[in-house]
Amino acid sequence: MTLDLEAIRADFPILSRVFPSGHPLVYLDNAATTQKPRQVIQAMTDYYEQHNSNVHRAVHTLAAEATAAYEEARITISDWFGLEPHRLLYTSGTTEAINLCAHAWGRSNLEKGDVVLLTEMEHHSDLIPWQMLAKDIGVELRFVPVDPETYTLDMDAFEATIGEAKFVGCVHTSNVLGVRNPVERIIELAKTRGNGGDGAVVLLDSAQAVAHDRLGFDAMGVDFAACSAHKMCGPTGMGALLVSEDRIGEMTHFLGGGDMIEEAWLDHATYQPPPHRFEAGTPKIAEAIGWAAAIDWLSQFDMQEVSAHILGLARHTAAELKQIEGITVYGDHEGDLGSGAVSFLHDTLHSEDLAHFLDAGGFAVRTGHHCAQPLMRRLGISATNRASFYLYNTMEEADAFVTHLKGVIDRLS
Amino acid sequence: MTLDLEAIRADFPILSRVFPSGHPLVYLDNAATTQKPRQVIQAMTDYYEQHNSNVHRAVHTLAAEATAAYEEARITISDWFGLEPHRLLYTSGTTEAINLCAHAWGRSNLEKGDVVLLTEMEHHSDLIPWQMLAKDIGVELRFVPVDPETYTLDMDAFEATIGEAKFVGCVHTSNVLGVRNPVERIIELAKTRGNGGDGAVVLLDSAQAVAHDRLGFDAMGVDFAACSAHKMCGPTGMGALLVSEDRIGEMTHFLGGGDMIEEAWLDHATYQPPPHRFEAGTPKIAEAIGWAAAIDWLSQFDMQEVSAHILGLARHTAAELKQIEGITVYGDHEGDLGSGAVSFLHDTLHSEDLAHFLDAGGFAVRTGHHCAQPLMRRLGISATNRASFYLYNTMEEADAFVTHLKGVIDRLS
Amino acid sequence: MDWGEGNWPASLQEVIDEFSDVFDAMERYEMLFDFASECTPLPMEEWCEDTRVHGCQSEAHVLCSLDDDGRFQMIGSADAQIVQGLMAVAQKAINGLPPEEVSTFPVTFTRELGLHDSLSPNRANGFLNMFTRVRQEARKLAQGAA
Amino acid sequence: MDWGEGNWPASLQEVIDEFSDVFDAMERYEMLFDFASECTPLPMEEWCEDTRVHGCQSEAHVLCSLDDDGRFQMIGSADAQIVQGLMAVAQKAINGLPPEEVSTFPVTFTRELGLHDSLSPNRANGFLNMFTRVRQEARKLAQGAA
Ligand SMILES: Cc1ncc(COP(=O)(O)O)c(C=O)c1O
Ligand SMILES: Cc1ncc(COP(=O)(O)O)c(C=O)c1O
Repeated sequence: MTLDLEAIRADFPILSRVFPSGHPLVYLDNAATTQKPRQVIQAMTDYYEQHNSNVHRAVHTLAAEATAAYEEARITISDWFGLEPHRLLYTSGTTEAINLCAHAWGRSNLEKGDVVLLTEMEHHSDLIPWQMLAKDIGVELRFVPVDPETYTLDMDAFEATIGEAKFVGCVHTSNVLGVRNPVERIIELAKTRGNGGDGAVVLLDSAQAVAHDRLGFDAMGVDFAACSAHKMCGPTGMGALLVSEDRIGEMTHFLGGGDMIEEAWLDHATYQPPPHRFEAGTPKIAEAIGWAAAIDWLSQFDMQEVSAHILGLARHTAAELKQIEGITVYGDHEGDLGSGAVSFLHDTLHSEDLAHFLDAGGFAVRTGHHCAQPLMRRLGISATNRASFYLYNTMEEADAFVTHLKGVIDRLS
Repeated sequence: MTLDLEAIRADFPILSRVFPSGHPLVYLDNAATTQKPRQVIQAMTDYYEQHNSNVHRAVHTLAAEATAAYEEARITISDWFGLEPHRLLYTSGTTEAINLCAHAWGRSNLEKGDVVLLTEMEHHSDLIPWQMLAKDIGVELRFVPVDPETYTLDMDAFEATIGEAKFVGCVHTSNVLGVRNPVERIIELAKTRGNGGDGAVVLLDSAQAVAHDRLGFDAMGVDFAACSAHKMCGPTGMGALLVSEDRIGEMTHFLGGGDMIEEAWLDHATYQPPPHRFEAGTPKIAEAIGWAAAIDWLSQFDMQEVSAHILGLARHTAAELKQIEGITVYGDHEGDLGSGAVSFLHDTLHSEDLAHFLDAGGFAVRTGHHCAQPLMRRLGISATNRASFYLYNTMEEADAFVTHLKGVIDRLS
Repeated sequence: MDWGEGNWPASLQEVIDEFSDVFDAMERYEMLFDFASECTPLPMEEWCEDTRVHGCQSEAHVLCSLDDDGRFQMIGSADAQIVQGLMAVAQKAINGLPPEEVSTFPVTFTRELGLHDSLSPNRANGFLNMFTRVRQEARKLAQGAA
Repeated sequence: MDWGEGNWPASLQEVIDEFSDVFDAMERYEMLFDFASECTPLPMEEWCEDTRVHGCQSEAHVLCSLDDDGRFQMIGSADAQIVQGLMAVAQKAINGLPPEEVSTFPVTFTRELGLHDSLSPNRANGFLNMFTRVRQEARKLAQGAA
């Protein structure tokens, strides 16, 4: 069975958009955010039109409906990722999820001098929270280098340092290079040799991973994973921190307020058990429902097939781009593992100008440092153009993109 | 001009809902969350169907459209509340806004021994973040008592303590009692006599206030105000911290990650100026657009008229309830200031049972401690039933509610 | 025994029959209120953290034990009448059964009272939490007894 | 002078006329690229934090001053050609004007180049930030000169 792209595309209203220039939208900015199928939009509309109410402590019908939908969404999402619902903590996205980890776990389980091992490939969202923690409590940050020739993590350096690390934060799949890191090996090394053999705690920044991978969270043996709904057909303002059985009990608290409280007095309070302890305030109700609808929609597909399709488009595009004189492709797209992101640069045409001319042809690509400036520096550049594919993209789009790009370069460089 | 309730109600799809029992929905749980007009739902749908893209660093058309819509939303919302856009910091709601204040301002501007003056009327969301701050940095919490006879803040106690307070956190309008506190006087006393005459910093928990009041933030001379979109016809997962010109420069940072970064190195980073410094990660794009649509929708009305309508319903209902034997109404609804919330209890019928029978008639009221347990304790109770009105509620609904309530009590008590 | 629809303990079936004679939802609730007073209560002096059911809107307490014949016994009290009424019905349903049977007793019996529309298990959260707790205690008692 | 549509400085009008002869959007951009090379550049040695335009995707630097006659002069460089091309056009538009006039010069002149569809001020964020910065500096220079 192969993906029925026509049927898939028909589910996405935005994909039929045609610009005033007459060019149809070719959306190749999926690593930034994916589009939403009508089923997701409709689920949120239905909620607002029929069931909207604040949740929990529900006595009236609407509140009961909203609570049921909200908590059932948690079950749908946690089933998808392979963990128990109470260990899926809703956040506004990957960034807040990593901050939640740093605050609710990091602050109470790490101390001055503890080594936090990150990589040079991290998105700022998996860097700045740890810089803040370093400043606040004195943990020491170390970094696994990226080899600028192979575009991969220097696993020798990882092995050399892991023994001293108490915590490892690593991007599962790079948003710039499209590479999927050897996360199984990273987890294994961390667990067997980390922290002097006692095992290091591992967080995977899975923002890009969830677009093409169900994770299998508990089976991986990882401690934390952070992700965003908007990168997998879900709404904005939504995401989660996934937490292992071992770690959930070690987490204290983060934001304080309504809904996370069991009982409050003026001078102290007791908190709810997880997940609600970590979800202060009126929750993101419509967003949770929308995310679950996205997962319901994705559930009709075999994710390996989806992943193969996305990777096929990226690999084809990368190969074509390498044929174009003056173009450098960043990242190795030959292997079997990776995502739909293809970063490239032209040697004379500025990335911003190039993006502009691609846009004039209807092609939406992202341009900039992709919130990964340390990686950019390691690669000796300050930005890339990045085309990133998703399950609704077609080979025709990939080819049209390459053709248009060639035309722009011929004309302007 | 009076409000055209028929036209208003026609904008809210959920208000035509009829339950299987044959009873139409009478939604009286507006203090928990308000319903959304179709214009708000449509604005978010349009965004997802036509313009969805990640924002900022926008080169392609969709990204530019999304960025423009997102930042224009900030202008719409900040105009409504009367402050400059860069001082309106998006959060997921009131709760996160108060936590943002406690982290980004509190932690760097308060120190051990500083007095933080709160009130017994606070929602947990304006209590727990300060309890956490007290635990973490040793500020001292004090509380303005509530007079259980008049249901108002003991302003003598406020005056007696304000001189020692460096920070005041106060609920603008109580979600339990419906009372609007004398915030002008509180601000004036804090500014002239707070902190030994140097002036105390004031935060208003405006979650309930925004339903019936535009605030006029800069004109009030207050330092911080926190609010949620979902309490004023906007979407879930959205809110803001409003910050004065004086305080914005004193705020450090809170969550770290993408979008709040100017430039990042492995070991340090520089941050964007406000507002983006305080908004890490992919923003709540659809939510911002939905909130702005809610404000556009509200803009067609004279808010004083709206407020008078809501208060009229509450006052009428409170008066009727007081006539019913066995019913106690909490809060004074005779004055000119207040919101649509009417809390009450029957002396023998348990609040949960009562709510259940109200629900059986289609009447949605909230039941419980309303996340204000210290206030409950002061009132000597553990919960109330709360009917809360909004601009789409009618006098007929209020009367039907009272009639049904009487019937339930006659039958069951 | 495999309890469930069509096969309920006689004492529960009696209650179900009583409810099935009544067509008006409101009247059924009145009946439930009446049942509340038939509940074998847990005296207030014995309320403590251990007996408290968490996740109830209302205050609810239960105490589970085995009688001399090793049969399950639950007593309890709640300040909300609906919960206490359901507790009374639950007593008729499960008290006197072997604890293993209680540990898997279907919560769906509440549906048979015809309160379903307005009282799905999801709605009557308090009762659901109470009954889940009772089943857990039955499991423990069954293991202790085995 | 009240600059705006229908009333542009002669040197700018010349550029506008040149653009208006071309119908193909792509060709207009090629023209803009050509203009980029006509920009009076700010030598790289003089790039510093003070000259840097923030909020540009690309690296962009400008230096504003008054000539001996008190007329405004802006020189600048950007690594993106589109921004540098627009800078060149901006030089034709504002260099030589009294600084007060520059401080209120309408940014809408870019529309007249017929790039509007794909280059609204909102889109060409980099240029907008650059031009806003230039107007601010012109205001300061005007005040200093007054
Ligand atoms: C007075 C008051 N403060 C704070 C909150 C918390 O708002 P949210 O749950 O939207 O964060 C609420 C609403 O529940 C409220 O009524
Ligand atoms: C690898 C990676 N990490 C973290 C993030 C941050 O995700 P969000 O912006 O949704 O919080 C992103 C996406 O921008 C990403 O690609």
